[in-house]
Amino acid sequence: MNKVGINMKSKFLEKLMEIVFFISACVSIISVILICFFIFVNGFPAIAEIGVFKFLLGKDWSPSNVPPSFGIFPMILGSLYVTAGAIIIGVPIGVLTAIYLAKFCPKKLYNFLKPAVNLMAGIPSIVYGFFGLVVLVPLSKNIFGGNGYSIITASFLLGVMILPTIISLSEAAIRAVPRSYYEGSVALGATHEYSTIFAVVPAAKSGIIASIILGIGRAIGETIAVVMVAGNQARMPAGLTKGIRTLTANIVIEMGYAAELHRGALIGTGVVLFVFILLINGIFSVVKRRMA
Amino acid sequence: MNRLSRLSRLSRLIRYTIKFSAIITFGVLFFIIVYILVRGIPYLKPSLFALEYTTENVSLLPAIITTIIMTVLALLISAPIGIFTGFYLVEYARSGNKLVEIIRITTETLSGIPSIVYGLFGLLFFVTALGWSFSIIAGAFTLAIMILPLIIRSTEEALLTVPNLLREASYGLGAGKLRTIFRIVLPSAMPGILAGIILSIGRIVGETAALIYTAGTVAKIPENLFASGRTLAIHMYVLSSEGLYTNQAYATAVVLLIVVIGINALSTTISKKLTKGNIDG
Amino acid sequence: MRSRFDKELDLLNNELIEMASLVEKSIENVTQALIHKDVELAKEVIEADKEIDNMENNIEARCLRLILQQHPVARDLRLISSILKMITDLERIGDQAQDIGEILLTLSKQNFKRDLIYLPKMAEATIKMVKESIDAFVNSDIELANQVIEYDDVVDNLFVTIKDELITLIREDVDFGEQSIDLLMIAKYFERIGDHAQNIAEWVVFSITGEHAGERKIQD
Amino acid sequence: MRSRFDKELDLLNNELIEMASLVEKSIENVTQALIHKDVELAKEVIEADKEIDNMENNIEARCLRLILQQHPVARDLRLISSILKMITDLERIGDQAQDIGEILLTLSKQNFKRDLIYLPKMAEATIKMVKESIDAFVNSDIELANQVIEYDDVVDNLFVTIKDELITLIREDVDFGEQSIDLLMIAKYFERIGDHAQNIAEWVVFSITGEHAGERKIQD
Amino acid sequence: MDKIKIENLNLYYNDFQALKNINMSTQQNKITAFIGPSGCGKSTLLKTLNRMNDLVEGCRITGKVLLDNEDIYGNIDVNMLRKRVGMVFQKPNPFPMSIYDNVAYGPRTHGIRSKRKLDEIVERSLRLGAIWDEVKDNLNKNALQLSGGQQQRICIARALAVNPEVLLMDEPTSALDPISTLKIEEVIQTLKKDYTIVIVTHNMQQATRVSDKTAFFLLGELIEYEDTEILFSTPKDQRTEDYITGRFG
Amino acid sequence: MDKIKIENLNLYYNDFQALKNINMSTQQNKITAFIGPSGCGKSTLLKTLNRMNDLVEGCRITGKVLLDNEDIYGNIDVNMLRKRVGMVFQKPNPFPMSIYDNVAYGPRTHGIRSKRKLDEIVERSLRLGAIWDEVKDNLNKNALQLSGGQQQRICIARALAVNPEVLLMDEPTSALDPISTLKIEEVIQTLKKDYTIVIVTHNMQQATRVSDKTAFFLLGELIEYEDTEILFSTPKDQRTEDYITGRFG
Ligand SMILES: Nc1ncnc2c1ncn2[C@@H]1O[C@H](COP(=O)(O)OP(=O)(O)OP(=O)(O)O)[C@@H](O)[C@H]1O
Ligand SMILES: Nc1ncnc2c1ncn2[C@@H]1O[C@H](COP(=O)(O)OP(=O)(O)OP(=O)(O)O)[C@@H](O)[C@H]1O
Ligand SMILES: [Mg+2]
Ligand SMILES: [Mg+2]
Ligand SMILES: O=P([O-])([O-])[O-]
Repeated sequence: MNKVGINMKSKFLEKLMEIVFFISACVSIISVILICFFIFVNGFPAIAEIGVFKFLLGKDWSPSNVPPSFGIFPMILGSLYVTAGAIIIGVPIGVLTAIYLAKFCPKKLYNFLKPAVNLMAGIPSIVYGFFGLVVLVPLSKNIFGGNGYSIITASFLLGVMILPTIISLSEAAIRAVPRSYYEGSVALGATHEYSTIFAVVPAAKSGIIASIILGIGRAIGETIAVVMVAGNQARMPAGLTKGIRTLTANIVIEMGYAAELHRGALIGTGVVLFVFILLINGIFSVVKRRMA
Repeated sequence: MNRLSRLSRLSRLIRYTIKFSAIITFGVLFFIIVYILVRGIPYLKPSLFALEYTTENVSLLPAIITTIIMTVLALLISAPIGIFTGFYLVEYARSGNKLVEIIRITTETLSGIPSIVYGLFGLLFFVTALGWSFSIIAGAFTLAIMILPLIIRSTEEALLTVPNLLREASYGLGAGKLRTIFRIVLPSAMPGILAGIILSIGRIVGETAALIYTAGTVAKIPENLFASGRTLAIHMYVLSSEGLYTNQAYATAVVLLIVVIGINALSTTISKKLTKGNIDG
Repeated sequence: MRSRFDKELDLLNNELIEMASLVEKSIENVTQALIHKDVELAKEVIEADKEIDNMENNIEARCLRLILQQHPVARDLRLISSILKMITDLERIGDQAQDIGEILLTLSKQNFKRDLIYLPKMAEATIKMVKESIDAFVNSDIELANQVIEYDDVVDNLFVTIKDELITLIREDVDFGEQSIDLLMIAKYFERIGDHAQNIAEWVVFSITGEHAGERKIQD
Repeated sequence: MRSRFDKELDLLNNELIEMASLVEKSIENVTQALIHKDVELAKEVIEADKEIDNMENNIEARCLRLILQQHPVARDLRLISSILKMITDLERIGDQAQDIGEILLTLSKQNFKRDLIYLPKMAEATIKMVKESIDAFVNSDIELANQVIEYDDVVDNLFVTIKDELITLIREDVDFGEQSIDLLMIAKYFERIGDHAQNIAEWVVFSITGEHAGERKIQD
Repeated sequence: MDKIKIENLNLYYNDFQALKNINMSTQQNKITAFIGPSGCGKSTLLKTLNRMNDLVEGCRITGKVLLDNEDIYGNIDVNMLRKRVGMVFQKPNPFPMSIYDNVAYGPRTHGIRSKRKLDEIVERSLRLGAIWDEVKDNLNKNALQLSGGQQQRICIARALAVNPEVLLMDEPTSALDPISTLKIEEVIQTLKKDYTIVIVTHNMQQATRVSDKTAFFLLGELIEYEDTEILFSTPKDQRTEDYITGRFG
Repeated sequence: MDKIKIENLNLYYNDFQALKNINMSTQQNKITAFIGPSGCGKSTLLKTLNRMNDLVEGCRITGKVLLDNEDIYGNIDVNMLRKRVGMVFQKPNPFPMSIYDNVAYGPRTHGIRSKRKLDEIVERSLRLGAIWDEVKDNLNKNALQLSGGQQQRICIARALAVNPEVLLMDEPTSALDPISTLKIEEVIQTLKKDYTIVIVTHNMQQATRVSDKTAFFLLGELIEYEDTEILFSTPKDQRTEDYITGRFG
């Protein structure tokens, strides 16, 4: 009798909680729908009004001109340049550092360096940006000339900022490689270095690539730090030592005071950024599927 | 003889390259930290911690309090939803299920969206559409959505590391799903989930772009949830972009760094403490 | 599992001992029957052989099952394989007791012409051998086993003595011919029982040391 | 590993067949020696027994090693355990051939008083049994094995005939007593060889079917 | 009466038929062993006996499995079924909690709360699992700190604590060293008098040592089901013979 | 002459002495088996033979290990040593690359670049590993897609490709099913004529099947070292007897 009672009650609870869990699971779907909806609904009319080609490929961004001109091509290029620079600087160093941490680092030192990497990941971008502003900008001015706010400065800063992402994920991927690969190689008479590079790292390939892609995503999406060091001139890139404006910077700088079509154009910039990120995510999930 | 030296020459080259990279990475990191500490610590004056913000003292305290409120609020919204979603994905959904696919895609999408886009969305939805104007609550909801994928992901991963053997054992004893989840799976997954939550805190504390146009930049302790307020990160952004308070910005950077270091330390101790005893699984 | 195996080994041991004691009993009985010309006892011995054969089959099956199930090695394997062999010898001893019993049935129909002096002695000697070989097995007593192996010569010599005795007797009395053939048969059977006892003793040695005690006794 | 095991089993088989053919040879020889009163041949048989004993030891060791190493089951285990038993029988046949040889040595010193008619017949019959039991093993021929088992009755009957014959002869001639005892012994040996051949045939049946062909022959 | 009776059982994983028309039955207090090459469906069949295959996606069944003459795929409470038909897994899988809590988990699930009663059950189960003496002074120790063999005995005790009638074991010793294996086999032997046991093993020696009856499977079919001794000494099917003598494949 | 000779070998993991004064030697073209209960030091001793224990932190050695009369702990090139003394591990561990690249990995490491030569080595090694026929049409297939038993034979082939003199195997079949196990044992048998082989196994039956000599270890000590047949039929030490008959522990 009692048993049956327990069963009935627990059956009801089971069902109820399943529903609760299900509703929770739907929240993220709803969120994405809302985000898409609001960004696109507010962005598309403006893009349509400006004209898709004019908007995407237009080389002139002068919202306060009469008539205003809303071409974001310079910003698209800006984002791409800065990201490419960050990859060139960050990826080799990041991956090699990950290898160092996973396979070369003495244990005592590791206990110190690993938290350091975590710290690096945790440092807010505003702090990086501030550091760039007070250290890198003057430094770049001295070395490369110009006013210091430049593609190089931004690339370098972003390169540093994506290091922890690449290092942590790559290191995890390398560590996840079964020790047996390494032992198998060493047992064949290969050296530690040879075994690491030719047996262990290839086995972690997909994890490392995934880390790089994530790093790229982070670089494209980074806002505050770039704003503080890139100069933010809304013009076609004029050289590595010259300033530039990225898509993210465009939004954050002008959103505060923009209205009407200008505001729509900024949201449209967000749409473009959003699409970029979707593309990168798509690539990421393809890589991840390969990995499995 | 020759072969041997080829192998060892190659090995040496590899070793040097790797060490060189590591030196660069950690050199830069330590330079940043040391530089900021050296420049910032001298300006950590008591006046920075005054209850009231004025343009004279540029007090941090209101920002700190706002940050704490913001963190708690965002977590209160996000953590249960995220953890429950994890439960649903791992314990209930069958792998062929379309819904699961969709949820996976959406969480991945959410986690890739740049914070400035969250900021835009918050501005359009919470601030404008819902009419909450620049407010703590608008900021918190924006952040909650932003950290949701992090919590879902870490919950999911933590649940997945709980060996199926344990679930089977529980079902095999005639236990139902709920009991299995709460008595067997959750305790084992707790460290992973907590680690995810702590990471989220880190993100909230450091976030700028998503908050500028949702929570606003008012430098007072907010009176209620619908009042505007600035977190530490925004505070620093404002200080540094105004260009007048560089020294105070250094000091704020120190505080932020200390908070981040504290959070990191906390997360490692917690996960260590919780993993002790159930090493294997 | 070991404990189950040990239990099974114990059972096996016990069964072997039981079979051995049946066999002992049989040759004792047949000896008594011989001395006292006791037909009933002889019949009993003949009956008992069935039981002994049964036991052989059981023990053999048990040995094979243990080999199948337990994969014995070292001492265990030696023990089981020794037992597998010993039961053949025991069974043969049983057979021979039965054979003697059957001869006694015909003999007793006639009148015994004479009592042989040496035959009972020989019977006693073989009984001693069988008993001691079994004792050696039960107590894992290598020394005793070796004594049994030695002692077989005594029995062999007794057989030669009896044979000579009989030939003399035939010469003295032709009618004794038929009986003497039967008596010689009996002596021969005892001699063979001695051989089998010796074999058992040798298996005992093997099961303990893993080595065959010299070449096994091979002639009848 | 199976292929190694199969190789070992082949070796074992071959050794058994070799041993069996040695034993066959011995009883054939001893029969010839009996018929032709050939002392040399008798001596050869006595010699050959050593070889047979050796082979028995080897085969036994190989069987135990296979049990130890390969944990045979099913047919493999039956085969190995049958061989383990069959070699005992083969060895006994060898012994008995040797024993007959030894009697022939003494007999030939005297003059044979008479030629027995039935003894060579009996010898032939037992040779046939041994041969066929081995053939049955080689060809896994259950039918042949069963024939051998049947055929043992023929040999047993022959023994009774010979015994009666001898008793009559003793009555006719006292001096024949000693010789007749020896001849009876020889007949007895052949009868036992027949028994052992029957046993072999039964092991053949067991190794193929896993079942004992009725109760094994238990009386001598 | 048959404790378990399997009638015309077919099992599909999506399109793949993993079990083909299985018919067999097990008696009370007997140990049945399932043997066969990897992938022949041993584990699958075992899991059908307490419906653990319900947890497997895409798994579909036709035919009947009767426990005490009642179809377990009929209208019954699965949790109650699993209480009656306990299971021990290949890899020892104690919960990450104390030894006591591990064993008490099942009874608590089924509503037993009284401390005294739980104590009693825990002790009885641990004794049956032949692990009581080794852990009685350390019942609060985390079960994961025990050795593999001890863990597996804890798992057996845990399964016994809910007082099942049937005990299913899927290669319960394959993750253990030989000595622990012997210990477990011994436990299985002693459990026989109270339980009906079905054990999957890829170790034929183990099957010969512990089981009363043995079922040999090949590609989802039940090839031969016999007394263990008979199956291993005189198998009827050539495929069985080939497999047990290692001639297979 | 002894191929490997171990003299007064002691091995410590930090303070724990894992091997105690080991003395033994192995001849060319013989298969030596190490048996003993878990933790007795079998794997440890095996690893000392090609200095894989160098990879273990806190591991310290006294005594000598002579390979062809040369002390491998003396002044020698460890990589060359490991080329001469190959190793096959418990769990098959092919690299995540093609079958061809797996086998060619070792030769490439040691500087062989010629495609023709590599082809030759790969084929010869795969043949020796008794896996050539199964993979010859699929040399570009990822080795991880093979079954466990095939993977293990690939690993054996990989070890053979650098042309070692000695082959060490640490429980090479413990992760495999019985049929794959038999195949590997067969390979080991055929390799015997060209290599000196040392194999660790917790499976005593395997030791009796494949090895010429067997060494029994207990708590880091070498208790008995004998011809396999003798050790398993008439062991001299009571502890050996207890272990092999399962009376241990
Ligand atoms: N969840 C599943 N989905 C699809 N096929 C499965 C699933 N589980 C098992 N199978 C397939 O069913 C067959 C039987 O599997 P099962 O696990 O019962 O084999 P087994 O006899 O227990 O083998 P092993 O000895 O390797 O444990 C195999 O061919 C397997 O590939
Ligand atoms: N890296 C290590 N550090 C400390 N102790 C170790 C280490 N490796 C092994 N040991 C200890 O050394 C002893 C021997 O270990 P080893 O691995 O050689 O045992 P084994 O005989 O191979 O056992 P198994 O059959 O379980 O593989 C064990 O007591 C083990 O705990
Ligand atoms: Mg299975
Ligand atoms: Mg080991
Ligand atoms: O009893 P046997 O026939 O072997 O002397």
